[in-house]
This record gives sequence, C-alpha cells and structure tokens, in this order.
Amino acid sequence: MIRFIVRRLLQLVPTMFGLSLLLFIWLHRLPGGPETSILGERATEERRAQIRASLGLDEPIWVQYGRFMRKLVAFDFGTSIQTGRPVMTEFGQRFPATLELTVTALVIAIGIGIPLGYMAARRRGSWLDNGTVMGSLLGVCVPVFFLAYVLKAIFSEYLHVFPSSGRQSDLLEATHVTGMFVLDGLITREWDAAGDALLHLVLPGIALASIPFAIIVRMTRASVLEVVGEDYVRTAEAKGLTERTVRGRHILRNALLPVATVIGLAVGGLLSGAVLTETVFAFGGIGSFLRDSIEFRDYPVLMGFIMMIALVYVLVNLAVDVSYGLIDPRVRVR
Amino acid sequence: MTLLSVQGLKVHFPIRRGVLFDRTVGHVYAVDGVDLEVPRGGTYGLVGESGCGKSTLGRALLRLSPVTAGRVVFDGVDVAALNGEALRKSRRRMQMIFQDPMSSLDPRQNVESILTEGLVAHGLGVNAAQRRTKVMETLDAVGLPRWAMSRYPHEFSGGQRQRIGIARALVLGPELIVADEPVSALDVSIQAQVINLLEELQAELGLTYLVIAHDLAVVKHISDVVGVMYLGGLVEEAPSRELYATPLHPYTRALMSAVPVPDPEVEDRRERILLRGDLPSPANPPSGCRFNTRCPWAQAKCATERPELVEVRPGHKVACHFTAEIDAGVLARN
Amino acid sequence: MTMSLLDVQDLTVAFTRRGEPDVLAVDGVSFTVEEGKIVGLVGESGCGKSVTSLAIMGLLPRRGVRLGGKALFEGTDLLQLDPGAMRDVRGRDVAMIFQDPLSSLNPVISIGLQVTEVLRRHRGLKGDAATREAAELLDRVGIPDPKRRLREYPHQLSGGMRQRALIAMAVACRPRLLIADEPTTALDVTIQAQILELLKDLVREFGTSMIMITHDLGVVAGLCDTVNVLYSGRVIEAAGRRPLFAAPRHPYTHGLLGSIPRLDADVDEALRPIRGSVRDALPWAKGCAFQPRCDRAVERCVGGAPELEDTFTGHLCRCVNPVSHEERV
Amino acid sequence: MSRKKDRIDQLAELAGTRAETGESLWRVAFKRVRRSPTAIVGAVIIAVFLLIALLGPLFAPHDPVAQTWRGDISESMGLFPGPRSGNLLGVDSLGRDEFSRLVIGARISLLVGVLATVFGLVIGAALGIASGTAAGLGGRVGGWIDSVIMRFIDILLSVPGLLLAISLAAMIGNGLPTVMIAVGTINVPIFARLLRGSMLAQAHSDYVLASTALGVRKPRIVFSHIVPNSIAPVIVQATLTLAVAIIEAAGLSFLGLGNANSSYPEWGVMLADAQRYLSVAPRLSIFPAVAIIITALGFTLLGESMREALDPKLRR
Amino acid sequence: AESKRDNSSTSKDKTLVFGTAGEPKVLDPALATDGETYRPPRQVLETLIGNEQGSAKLVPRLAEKWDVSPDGTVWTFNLRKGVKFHDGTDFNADAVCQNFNRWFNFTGLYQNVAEYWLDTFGGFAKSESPTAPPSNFKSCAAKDSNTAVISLNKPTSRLPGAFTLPAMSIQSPKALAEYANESMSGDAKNLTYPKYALEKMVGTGPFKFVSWDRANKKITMERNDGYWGDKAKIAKLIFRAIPDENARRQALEAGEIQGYDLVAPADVPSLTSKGFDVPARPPFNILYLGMGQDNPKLADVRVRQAIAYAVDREALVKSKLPNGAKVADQFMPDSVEGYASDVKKYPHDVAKAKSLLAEAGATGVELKFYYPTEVTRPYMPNPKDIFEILKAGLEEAGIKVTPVPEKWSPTYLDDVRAGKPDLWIVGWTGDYNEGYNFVGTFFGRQKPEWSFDNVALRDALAKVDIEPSREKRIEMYKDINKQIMEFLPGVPLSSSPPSIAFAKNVKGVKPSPLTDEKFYTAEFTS
Ligand SMILES: Nc1ncnc2c1ncn2[C@@H]1O[C@H](COP(=O)(O)OP(=O)(O)OP(=O)(O)O)[C@@H](O)[C@H]1O
Ligand SMILES: Nc1ncnc2c1ncn2[C@@H]1O[C@H](COP(=O)(O)OP(=O)(O)OP(=O)(O)O)[C@@H](O)[C@H]1O
Ligand SMILES: [Mg+2]
Ligand SMILES: [Mg+2]
Ligand code: NI
Repeated sequence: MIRFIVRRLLQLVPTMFGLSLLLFIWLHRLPGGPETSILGERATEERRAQIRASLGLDEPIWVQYGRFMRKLVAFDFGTSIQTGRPVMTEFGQRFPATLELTVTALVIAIGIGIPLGYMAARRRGSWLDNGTVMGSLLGVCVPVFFLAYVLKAIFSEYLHVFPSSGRQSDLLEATHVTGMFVLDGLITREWDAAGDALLHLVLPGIALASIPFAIIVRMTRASVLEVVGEDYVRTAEAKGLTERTVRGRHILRNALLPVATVIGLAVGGLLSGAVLTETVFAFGGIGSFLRDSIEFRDYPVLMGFIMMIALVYVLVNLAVDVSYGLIDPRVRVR
Repeated sequence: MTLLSVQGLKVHFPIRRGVLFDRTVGHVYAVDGVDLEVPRGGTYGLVGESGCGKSTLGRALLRLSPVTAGRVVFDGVDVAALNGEALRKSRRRMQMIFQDPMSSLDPRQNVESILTEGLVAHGLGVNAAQRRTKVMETLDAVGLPRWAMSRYPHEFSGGQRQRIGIARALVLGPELIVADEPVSALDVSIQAQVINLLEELQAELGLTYLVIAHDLAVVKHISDVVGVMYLGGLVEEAPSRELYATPLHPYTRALMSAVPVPDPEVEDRRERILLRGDLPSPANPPSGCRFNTRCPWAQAKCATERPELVEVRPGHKVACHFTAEIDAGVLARN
Repeated sequence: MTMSLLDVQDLTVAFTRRGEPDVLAVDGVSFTVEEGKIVGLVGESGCGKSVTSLAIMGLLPRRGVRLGGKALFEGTDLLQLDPGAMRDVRGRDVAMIFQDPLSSLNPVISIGLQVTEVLRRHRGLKGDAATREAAELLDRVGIPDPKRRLREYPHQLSGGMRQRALIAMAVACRPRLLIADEPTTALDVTIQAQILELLKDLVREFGTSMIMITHDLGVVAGLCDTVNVLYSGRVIEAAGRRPLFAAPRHPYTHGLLGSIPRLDADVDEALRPIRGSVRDALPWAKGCAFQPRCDRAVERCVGGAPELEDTFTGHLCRCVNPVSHEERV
Repeated sequence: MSRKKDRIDQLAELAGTRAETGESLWRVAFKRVRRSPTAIVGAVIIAVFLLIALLGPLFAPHDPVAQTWRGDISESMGLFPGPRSGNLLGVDSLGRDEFSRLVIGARISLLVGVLATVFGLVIGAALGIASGTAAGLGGRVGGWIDSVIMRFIDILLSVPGLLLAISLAAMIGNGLPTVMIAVGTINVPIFARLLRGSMLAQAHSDYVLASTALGVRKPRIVFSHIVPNSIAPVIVQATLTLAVAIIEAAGLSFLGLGNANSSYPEWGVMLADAQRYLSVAPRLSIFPAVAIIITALGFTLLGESMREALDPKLRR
Repeated sequence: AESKRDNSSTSKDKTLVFGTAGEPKVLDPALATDGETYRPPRQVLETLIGNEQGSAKLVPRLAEKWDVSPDGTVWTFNLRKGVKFHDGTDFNADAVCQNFNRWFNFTGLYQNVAEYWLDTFGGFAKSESPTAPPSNFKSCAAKDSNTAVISLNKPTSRLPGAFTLPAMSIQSPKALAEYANESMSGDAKNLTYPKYALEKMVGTGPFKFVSWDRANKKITMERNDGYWGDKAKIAKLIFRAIPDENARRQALEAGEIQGYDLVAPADVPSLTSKGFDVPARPPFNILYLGMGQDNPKLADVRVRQAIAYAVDREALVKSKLPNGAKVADQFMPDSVEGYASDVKKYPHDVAKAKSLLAEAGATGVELKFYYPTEVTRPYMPNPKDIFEILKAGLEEAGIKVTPVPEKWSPTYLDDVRAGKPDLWIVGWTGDYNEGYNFVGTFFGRQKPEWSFDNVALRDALAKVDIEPSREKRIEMYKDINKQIMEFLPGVPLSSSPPSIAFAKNVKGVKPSPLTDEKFYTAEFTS
C-alpha cells in the first residue's frame, strides 16, 4: 500500500512537470497580455512595453519558464499581477471557499444520490426507478447557469428562504479562522454565523451538485443492480441474514466501490464547475478568481491555480484509490 | 516420424513490481523444463490440475507465449528460434483450438470471415471464390451447414461454436493442432460429439494432435500417449492404456482415483487416494520434487532432489524417486 | 406413512417478462428428500436445476417470477412463507452451497465475518464465542490454521479452501437440509474428491439430508441415494442410483451415459453422443421435449407430454418408448 | 430469397436446430434498445429535432435575422412583445421572430454538438488506439509510448474542463469553431481512456490470440478485431457526450465565448443573450433553455439505454 | 455564542451594502484609473476640489477657495481648517504638498501605473522613460499651513478639473510614511503593489476604511464621526462585488444588498415597477463608432459620411438605451462646456448613404467590424445588440460587414488600439467638465486606431490645451467640434445615462454624471 502511494506520488512529478510546461507555453501564447488590464484603456504603447519589460514578458519563453521553475522548486508561484499579492496567499484565501462549496455539493450529491440510486435499483422498473433515472438525466441536461437563476428566482427572490449570493450575510461580523465559514462558526461557537454560512451554501451547492448527483445516482443504480446479481449476495441471502445486513454489508459495501471512483473523478468536474457556479452566485472562491485571471492574463495565478487544482484533483483520486484499497482487499496486495 | 519435439521448454513469466520503474522481482515458473515428442499422426494428451501450465505449454508450442528457454522442433525447424515473417508463415502448419468457443470467436465477424481470415493472411486461395469453396469444404468437414457462413458466432449453440473453432483451425490445412481444453466448456452430451469429430478428422486428414484437458477420462479416450503435468513439469508419460492400467507416479494415482465414474458399482468399490492441500503457487514452487508437499509417499529426499523423468518401461516415463518402491507397495503412505 | 423432510410437489417456475413469452424454467417438478438421504438432481445446463433449488430456498427474485406447486419442508410450504419467516429458515434449517466458490464469497469481507455472521444471526453467538465457533467450523471442514484464515479475505484462499469455507458457513447451524448446487464443478478432480468426501462425512455426522445438484453423472453415482434426471424443466427419470445406472430407461439418460468417456472403459470403445444440443427442445406442451434429439422417437412422442410413469418399483420414467432392460449401456 | 429461407429451415430441421434469422450483435442490441421506452422517447426527440434542423427553413415563418419588429422594442420601457399573431413565441431583444430563431437555431446547435463530439471522438480515439495498440501489442517501446500518451491524457484530465475551454477560446478567438474545439478537447481524454481500456481488455481475449495463431498480421488484428470490438462503449459515450456538448457549448456561450460571431441564431447564444432580459422577458431564456434541455435529454436517454443494452452485466 | 450582527433599526446604526460589478485593483487611487477602483476612495479620501453632488460642477472640498494666476501656471489653494485625517493627524498645506511631491517623485513601475498624474502633468521628477517629455509640474509649496501653492511650467486645460480626480486625493502623510520605503515591484519580474496600496487608505473623508475582504470581494467602511462636514447617516458602508448582472439584481430583490450599480436598461422598468429607486445619472459620456482610415475606402470622407447616414442612431437609442439617452451629434455630450449646437448633422438616411457610396465608387465595400463581448460599460450597456443594429443599418446601405467579436479585455482593446478594425465601437465617460477630456483624449495625439493625421485638428487641440482662459477655450472647443464633424473621423452615436438602483428604503444618494456618488448622504427611511 505504502509502495503504491509512493509510486503514485512519484508519478505525479513528471505529470506536474509536463502540465507546467504545457500550461506555460499555452498561456503565454494567448493573445494580449496583462498590461492592458493593469494600465486600463488609455495606456500608450510605450508604457505597455515598459510594463511588459518589467514583468519580464519580453524575454524568450524558455527564460521565463526557467525562472518560473526555479521559483517553483521553493513552492513559490510568484505574485498575482491582478492583486500584486503572492499567488499562494491568494490561493490560500480563496480555496477554503471553493472547498466548502465543493464539499457541500458532494454531500448533497452523495447524500441524496446514493440512497436514491439504491432504492431505484432495488425497485427496478418501478415509477421510483424511472422517475429517478429520468430526473437525474434531466439534472445533467439543465445548464448550470440557468439552473442557478431558476433556483435564485424561486428561493431567494420569491420565497426569501436562501440568500442568492455571497458566502455570509454582510451584516454579520463573524470571526474567521479557517476560511471555511461554516467550520469557522462551529469552531468559534458563533452558531448563527455557521447557520448563516450554511444557508448561503445551499443554492450554489445544489446548482453545483446537479451533475455529480446525476452521475452518482446512475452509477449507484447500475452498480447496485450489478452487485445484487452477484453470487455472494445470493449466498448472504441463503444464509438467512437480515435484510439490513445484506443491504449494508453485502450490497452497498461492494456497490459503492465503483461509485467511489466516480466520485473521485467528479471532483474534477466540481472544481471546474465551480468557475460557473461561483460566478453566478458571487461566491468568492478560486473559480471566479480564475475566470478574472484569464481576462487579466494573470499568468502566475493561472499557472499556480490550475496546477494546484490539478494537484488537488490528482490527490483526491489518489485518496480514493487508497481508500478503495482499504475497503477492497483484492487491490491491497499489489 | 516425429513431427513435434520439445526439448527443455521453459516459460517463465516475470513478476514486475517497483516504485518508479518496474523491476523483475521473481518469476512465475509456468512451464519449467518440459520434454516431449509427438509422432506424426499421433495424439498426445496432456492432463493436470488447473494452473499447472498446460495452456502455457500449448501456447508456447505455437509461440503464442514467449519461450524462455528450450527448443520446439516442428518438422525439423526450431519454432522457438523463429521470428517475424518466418514465424508468421510457420503458423499455417500449426493451429490451435480454444477452450471457450465463444470468447475465441470475434463476435463481430461472421463465420465466413472468420474462416477466410487465415487464408487471406497466408495468401491461400487465389480469389474469393476459391476461398469460399475451401471454406465450404471445411464447413462440411466439421458438420456445419453451409448457411452458417453468413451467421455470427452468437447465433450458434456451444457445440456448433466449437465446430467453427475447429473449422478455423482446419481451413489452413495444418499438420499439428493444439487443442486446449476443446470440450471442457461444453455440455456433457455435446462433448462426445466434438470428441468424435476430432477423432474422425484425424483419421481423415492425418492430423497430429496435442490435446490438453483436465478431464483424465477425455484425455485417455482421445490420446495415444498421455502426459501428466504437475506444476510446470511432466511427472509421468505413458501410452494411454498403460497409464490407466498401471499408473506409477503418486500424483497420477491420486488423479485416477479421484475421477468419478458414472457407475455405482465402481464408485462403491473404489479406494480414494485423497491429496492434501492445493497446488502450490508456480511463482514459488517447492524445492525438490514439486509434488512432495502433497505426496502421500513423500520422503526426505523428495524435498531436496528433483527427480528426472525416466523411462521405467517401454514408452512409460515417470519422474519419481520411489516409483519402484511404491509400485511394490513397500513404501507406506504417511 | 412417515413424512419426508422435504416434499416438492409439482414445482413450477416461470419467468415472465413484458413483451416476451414466459420462460417455463421449471415445469412441474416433484421429488422428495428423506431424512438423512442424499438426493441427486442431474441434467445438462439450463434444464432448471438451479432454479429448482433457488425456488425451494426462496431466493428467486420476487418480480417477474411466477411460482407454482409446493415445497413442503417438514410440513410447512416454503413457497408460502413470508420473506421474514423464510429468512429464519434459510441458513438455519435449510442451507445452500453454490457452484463458484470465488464469486459466492463477498470479496471485501474477511472469511471470519462471513462465517460468524451466520452464527450471530441464527445461533445468537456473540464476539469471542462466535469467533471460536467459526474457527472450529473451519477446522472441521479441513482448513488448516483456521485462526489465521478467519482474518483473511476470499482472494487469499485457494479454490478448494474457498469451497470449504462456504461449506463451513452452510453447515454452521447444522441445517436439516443442505442444497449443494454443483459444489465441485469449478474445482479440479483431486480437490473435487476432497470436497465430496467432506460433504459425505458431514452429512453422515450431522444427519443432514442433502440435495446434490450436478451435471456430472459420476458424482451422482458415487454419492446419491436417489437420482432425478431433469430435462428442459421436468424430471424425466427418477430412481435409486443403482437401478438408474444399471438400467437407465429414458433414452436421454441412456444417451448421456453413452456419451461420457469413462476412465475404466476401453480406449477403443467409441462414444455414442446424443444428437443436437439442449437448445433443440420441443415445448413440453407439444410433446416430449427430447424428441428432436431422440433416436427412439416415435409418432406418439409429439402431440402431448408423456407422463412420468413408474416403470417398475420406484423407477420413474417419462417416455413412451423407453429403453428396454436388455439394451443397456 | 424465400427459397433460400426455406432451405435454411429445412437444413435447420435436419441439423436439429431451430432456424434463427441472422442477427448481428448490433441488431440484437438494437432490438433491445427498441423495447426500452426511454430509448424510444430519446430517439423520437432526436428525430424530431434532427428534422427541424434539416427542414428548419421550411418551418420558419420569418427570416431569423431580420430585425423586423425592432420598432416595437424598447428596453427602457420594458417593451418586449410576447406571443402574438405572426410571432408565435414573440420577438427577441432586436425584434427578430423568436420562433424562427429557435427553429433555425436547432441546426447550429446540433451541428455544434455533433462536430464537437466528432472532434473529441476522432482525436480521443486516435490517441486511445495509439496507446491501446502500443500497450497491448508492443513490447518495451510500446509500453513507453503508452505511458507517454497516458501521462498526456492525465494532464488533460487534470485541468478543469471549463478552464481549458476558456483559455482555448482566448487563444483562438470567439466563435463556433472555438466552442467545438474546446468542448471536443474536454472530451478527448474520456474517449481516449475508454478506448484504450476496452482495447486492452480485448487484446488479451482469446479471439485475438486465435487470429495471431492464424498468422494474421498485427495491424490487421488491431484494426479489424480489437478496434471494432472496443468501439461500442465509445459510441455509447459519444451519444452521451452529444448531450453534454450541447450544454457545455451553452455554458461557453454564457461566458461569452460562443457563436457571438453572427446574428445567426444558436440556442446557447440565444440563451446567453437572453440572460439580461430574464426579469422582463423570461420566455426569451426559457425557450432556448427548454430546447437545449430537451435535446440533451433525448441524447442522454438514447445513450443511457444503449449503454444498458450493450452492457452484458446489466442484461437480464 | 452570537456573532456581532447588525439588526439595529435606526438609520444611523445601519449598514448599507452596495453591489458593484467588480473589485478595485488597489486602494491607492493614484495607481489606477478605473471606476471600480475609485469607488471606495471617493468615500474615504477627499480631493482639494470636489464635484457638486449630482453634477460635474466644481465645488470646494478640502480647499475652501482656489485661484489661478492669469498665465494659468500658479494654483493657490486656501485649505479648509480644522480637518483631521482618520489617523488623527492634521490636514494642512504640508500634507497637500507631501502628496503632490510623492506623486511627482514616483519611480519605477509607479511611473507606468500613475495614469492620471501622467495625463495631467505629463511626467515625473525623474522620468525613467527616455522619450518622456519633462513634467509640467514644477513645485508645491506650503505658503502657510493653510495655503498650498502648486506651480506649473505651462498652463493646461486639464486643470482645475483634474484636481477633482480621485487619483489626486489627499492621503495622510503619516500613513504614507509608514510605507515610504516600499517600492512598487516586489522582486524581479514580479509586479507587486506596495502594501500601502493593498491594505491602507487614510484620508479625511466621511467614511473610514475598515477592511478589504478579498476572498469575499468586500470592502467595508465605517462612519467617520470626526468628519468636518455633514456626518454620514449610516454606520457602515459595504461595497460587495457581484460580477453577474442578474445576480446583482436578484441580490437586491432578495434584500441582501441595498443598491447596485450598472443596472441593465431592461431591468429599469421592472425594478421601478417593483418600487425600487432606479435613478439615472445625467449622461456624461459618448459612445462612438470608430473608423480606421488605414482602410483606403474609409480614408474617403464620403464613405465615412455614408456610414454616418447609414447607421440608425435614433432606433439604437430608442430600443436599446436607457431612458434619457440621446443621439450624439459630436464627440462630447451636450452638458460639456464647448458643445456646439451647429455642427454638421448626419441623420439616418439610407438613400443618401447609398448615393455617397456610389459617388465614392465604394459600392459593395466589406468592412471588418470589431465589437466587444461580455462587457457592460456605462455608455454601452449591450455591445452586441448595438452592433447588430449598426450592422443592420450598414447592410441596408449596401456595406458588407464582417463581424469580429472579441473579449473586451485584453483582446478587443488591444486590437482596437493596434488599429486592426475598420469599424469598432467604444466610448468614454468624462473625468471632469472640460472639453479636452473628450476631444483631446480622442484626437489629441496620433493614434494607430484612427490612423489619420489631421494637422489642423492636432494644432487646434494643442492650442486649446494651453489656453489659460476658460471662456476662450469654450469657443475654441466649439470650432473644434465643427471641424471634427466635418472631417468625421468616427460617428458619435449616443450619450446615455447609466442607472443605479437602490432599495425602497434607501434615500439620499445623488447619481453623479461622473459616477462620483457619495454615500455619506445615504440614509435608511423608516
Ligand atoms: N501471461 C501470463 N503472465 C503471468 N503469469 C501467467 C501468464 N499466463 C499464465 N500464467 C500463469 O502460469 C501458470 C500456468 O497457467 P496455465 O494457464 O498454463 O495453466 P493451465 O494448466 O492451463 O490451467 P487451467 O486448467 O486453469 O487452464 C498459472 O499460475 C498462471 O497464473
Ligand atoms: N432470472 C431468470 N430470468 C429468465 N430466465 C431464467 C432466469 N434464471 C434462469 N432462467 C432460465 O431458466 C432455465 C433453467 O436455468 P437453471 O439456472 O436452473 O439451469 P441449470 O440447470 O442450473 O443450468 P447450469 O448447469 O448451467 O447451472 C434456463 O433456461 C434459464 O435460461
Ligand atoms: Mg488452461
Ligand atoms: Mg445452475
Ligand atoms: Ni474414441
């Protein structure tokens, strides 16, 4: 197991290296540069050139890449052109929001998706099954931004139950420790702050969860269907075990293994889905910042954030694989 | 008269594992030093427990498995040393029949295409019409209706599929056919049809067979000479009648006594030699005589010295240190 | 008349599917299992052996299955029991062993848990007591070093070991009836011999009755007291094993025996296979299902199913033109 | 023809087989698909929209580009004429007939979906085949090629799709080709992995071994056995991707990267453009959104039922 | 435990949350030019001269009175007495001069980003760019503690208007000194804004800066109880960035924010009907259609005129622009001094356009029309629809249009500046009420986008720029406007009033033509 982890981590090195090279070339081939955004609309060509020079953007790309890599060794992604602050600081400040949102979406998707998928599979062909499958398919088919709008129109504008934007009520002065507001509220025992942050998470959470939810429902359903037909479930039934034992120990435990993999992969979708969701809900995470950064041609942020996201994604999947190994002994010995 | 002669054949599969780069940490000794000879027009039967290396040996003869060491002399040519185009050309004369008739047929190819593929590959048959005639003749030979040509494998019953597999092997006009468990996937009543077909074809076309099976009765029925394999090596080889009458190797004896006979009289009378435990792993074979861990007659010597396959009677070879003693009944079972 | 342990009467299982004709997998099968006896169900693939056993165990899916007939276990009809009550019976009074020992064990749960969960469920054993009992069970079925094995997972065991573990689970509650669905088909002959020997011992030791399902006539010949031969969902011949093998009456049984290469037969003796394949069957309603493959077929074979008749004492046969006593194998 | 059939039946009886009419695997799958109600719903939806896309100009009552009713529009007064005679679904923010735009828009939207999928499929399949071939049949060098390709795929996979699309769009400029390439690129790794995976599974199958034993050359084995047998899951995936592609394209349009290029209608762009009128004329958003949702649903339904039909594990 | 929460009922204790479209770049207004960056300093910092609330008229702010010498080179400010910075230090002439000298002595990257200083004074004490002209700023002297004197080398039309710019806000010298030895660039090849510009803002204004929560895009300010003027009527002011237009509206309707900027014109009527207050700012901007004369066809004035006749500006204004928008007939809105009513007009006339094109032998010309996507500017609420309408007019007149949509930043701006388009749309919101801020910005120097060299126009602009007399300048601007409209380098399209929205219970914020809204007058009613 340890060897497996070490191996995967080592494999990460060339992948990240390749990613950085690819990204670097790619980003720096984008037309335009940060100078327009720094200087605004009236800048003269001369001053733009000066900005480019002082940012080192006039040097050959490999020199720039070399400089980037030299700093990267010390885990320094440089400084955001947009905000003039270190990229890692920006990431550290914004990632908790995205993390909170992603986790919420995952909790929603998993919390509803797995039970629903299970029930659909057990009552295969029933209206519940058909409804679930249809509903989950529909979930994938609604563009997120449209879903977000409809949710807000219903729950914020009309019913006034959930806030439509932001992460916490502006009128609240909550203490922040981790940057994940719900957690902060719990840590500092400011229950109302935690509750308020939680309310703010509901709508973006649902919007972001729609796609992973559909995937999880369908995967769970298919997987349960498959496992239910397995011989060992029949064996368990033949042993006269109670329905609960059969369900929990024999069906779900096995059926959830492939679901776990899918969840791991869905994290990638969540992270990129966050770009849209955070924009529409004015939710200050890495997604909306990344979007701004592209406009700003904020190379250090783009490089740093995308690589960090890729790293998070790869690590999450590694974690999934590891936990897979912990649950499934067949994978353990390798 | 010898068509096929195998000398010191070894097939070792490397076990690769490593942190960053895979290193070979050991080998699966699938076939570990096998000598055998098959005369032209004869049938050599190979039996043994699952995982003892029968299939690997059969495949190695056709170079479908890599050969680690040894010679496979087919009609005077060492096939094990051939490569590239020469190897491909040589395949025309040696064919294979597989165990699972379904998985060995491409589900997307119709029977005609399955049968002509080899002809095309070897440039046999000048034109499509000729090839078609050839295919039809072969279908007739294996007892399939001609309309089968345009059908797909899944439209046939198991027995018919196996006939297609046989036809595919036959169509190239090979001299040697390696049949890897040709009947074990078939229903009892179909097995006999296929066995009879194989026998008829041999009589008609003068084919040479190497038949692999784990069912001793089948092997004994079809073969002139039977080789008993245990953990990568031959432990006994004898004409089939002789083998049944006087099995010499302890393993053969145990095998014989284990085969159930559909006759209550025989069953009630039989004395079983029950073996302890299971086949050891070919990756970590026991030292000395491979069978010593399960042998009822095992002695100290057996754990250290590996017995050679020696001819104890004309045509009857055994690899056991104590053949004579066991046969004479002087060695007690432990 | 003493009551049989299990009395299967006219068991019918039909699989229904929307838009398709029903599949009559089991079509009026009747047989009895006496206390302490071993009953064999033989037949080729797809003849309904497994479905019969699953129906008795109440393991068929509830949806899309039509059940008929009775399966009286000590007088109670298992087919009529509600699912909860059936759960109590399963594993305690009636246990089952399946064909493929690898896929029949849950790959992600330790052997120990899989054995103890039965003990816990039906014998109320807890914690250490359950573990100890499980170890004893494993020891009984011939698994060496049971303490260690309990902690291991199915993939770490060899095929024979797995089947032994499955048997241990099945006999954990000393069931009255053990149903073994091809328990040795996936195993090597040497291992098969071990397992069969073990089953024989256990049955003798516990006084358990057993239904042995197999397609291997050899296994039946060595093990069973009575044998039922199935074809296309019906029993076509039933008899004690000696009469059956000595004088098979039904052309199918006869043909089957003729097509098996026998170790003790002479090498030159040719096999006499049955024509065609199991798929070439007539629906019973139209006649004898075996008729298309039968060498002895006569006019009367078509038109309606022949009855299962007692040809002479205890030897039942469903054929209008049975093999006479003289033309034996 | 009928003579032949008769003979087949005769022969079948002789051989003791019931004659079954020849059916390829695809046909069997097709039959199964046809029995599933979801598949039928999906297929009907797709058929209808395809028809609309093909025959759009015949349906459309008006020129979708002409700003005929511009005089009726006033944003500052909240004037957006809704459904009325002549304009079945009202007019859009520039006084163009909404119904005609929807009908004509089907064409480009479907085209975007299809081309994006095809783009992803072609590139993905090429990578997958290269990698699968290398891994399945080539020795040391093959393994090396395979690793390189797979690492590249990993890299693609680890970059959030939308960002990939946004930066691609920033590089090649806005427009339909951008959307198609971007959406296609997002799907490249999926197709590649899928194909490689199933190719590897096939490469170890017995019939490949059988072909090798026949002396068939490797390239032929790859292209006439392995690839055709591996392609089924990819095709199913492609159907599903079509749905996703249409939605993703809409998402890109929402971010302003879509076919802003022309006044020619496309659902994603229509939806994105109508966002600013959500409070005054929600129908301008709802119509294209519903069109997108229904089309995507059609493809998803069909794809899912195809997946179920082709999945041997779910067959029962 | 409870966190602190604002649930007070009186306006004086309440918090106002205002939704903005974006975040500021920095907190030091001297280093930026954009409206979002200026919004917070406008509440926290003050300039010497201010704008009257709701108009572009100059009024005293930190200077009670100002004078200029007749030659226009010496500006004397009589400063308000008793004003204190938020950090408690005194505001006086020294403080003013320290600010001016700080700007004048900017080095390194500061020189590039201090746009408005450059625009106003042309250079720095030590200009690092070799081609830069010498600075027009000579000195700042504190005559006494309440009199500051700023001397120039030559007069400029930018003053006194530029003194109202947030970029020239006076900040606490003490606060500046704390960060004095920080350079703009952190390390080599990394642009790092000085810490001061990122975390501090100490001025004299009605609000004190509290915090900038970047993760949540939120800037918090609180009432300055020591303010010299009318104290703010709310306790706290929060600017929260909500980039999505719909999201801003929904947040207002859901009651999470009490106001927002950049209201989509289409939302105005519906918001109004729901009872929200949606005042429009007096138009102080120009949207125009640019024409690149490096296209030989466009170098022909008849073609340019044909285009002007072809585009339907009335329809554009009526259907797409907010209430109060006007068709523009010259390159400045009518509220700017120097607006000429008698310029040559180009009403919508397709026939005339066609005949002019025929006359110029330019039938069937094809023009690359660039327009920005995904952007809302105060003068251009919906570029795509505007483009569509213009395109329809041009096509009607027989001009083929190749649309080139591009992202506003950086591609569109870069390409326009590089002179790639034949036609483009862009606009300008005035900084202060001075004609040069419009026409001078457009045509004051040669630009690749227009790619023409009209010597007469350039000279006229150069002259008006150094004319010290305001009256004379006004006349000169009128002439210049006529000249421009004859030459017709582009087609002025419209001046439109961008709207701003407030909740029903918020009153008191006067929309400003310069987007210079002051929130200290805001209050909650009932
Ligand atoms: N490609 C391979 N790589 C590594 N090990 C292999 C490979 N092929 C076979 N083996 C191993 O070699 C041993 C012999 O396998 P082989 O298939 O020849 O056995 P067999 O006698 O044919 O068994 P069976 O009766 O189950 O078919 C087994 O332990 C198997 O796991
Ligand atoms: N769930 C099901 N749905 C429909 N038909 C079924 C189902 N299960 C079994 N059948 C059909 O019932 C018949 C009997 O199947 P069964 O499994 O009992 O055969 P078997 O005798 O056990 O064969 P084998 O030797 O292959 O195990 C077969 O024709 C099979 O196709
Ligand atoms: Mg084998
Ligand atoms: Mg079965
Ligand atoms: Ni024979």
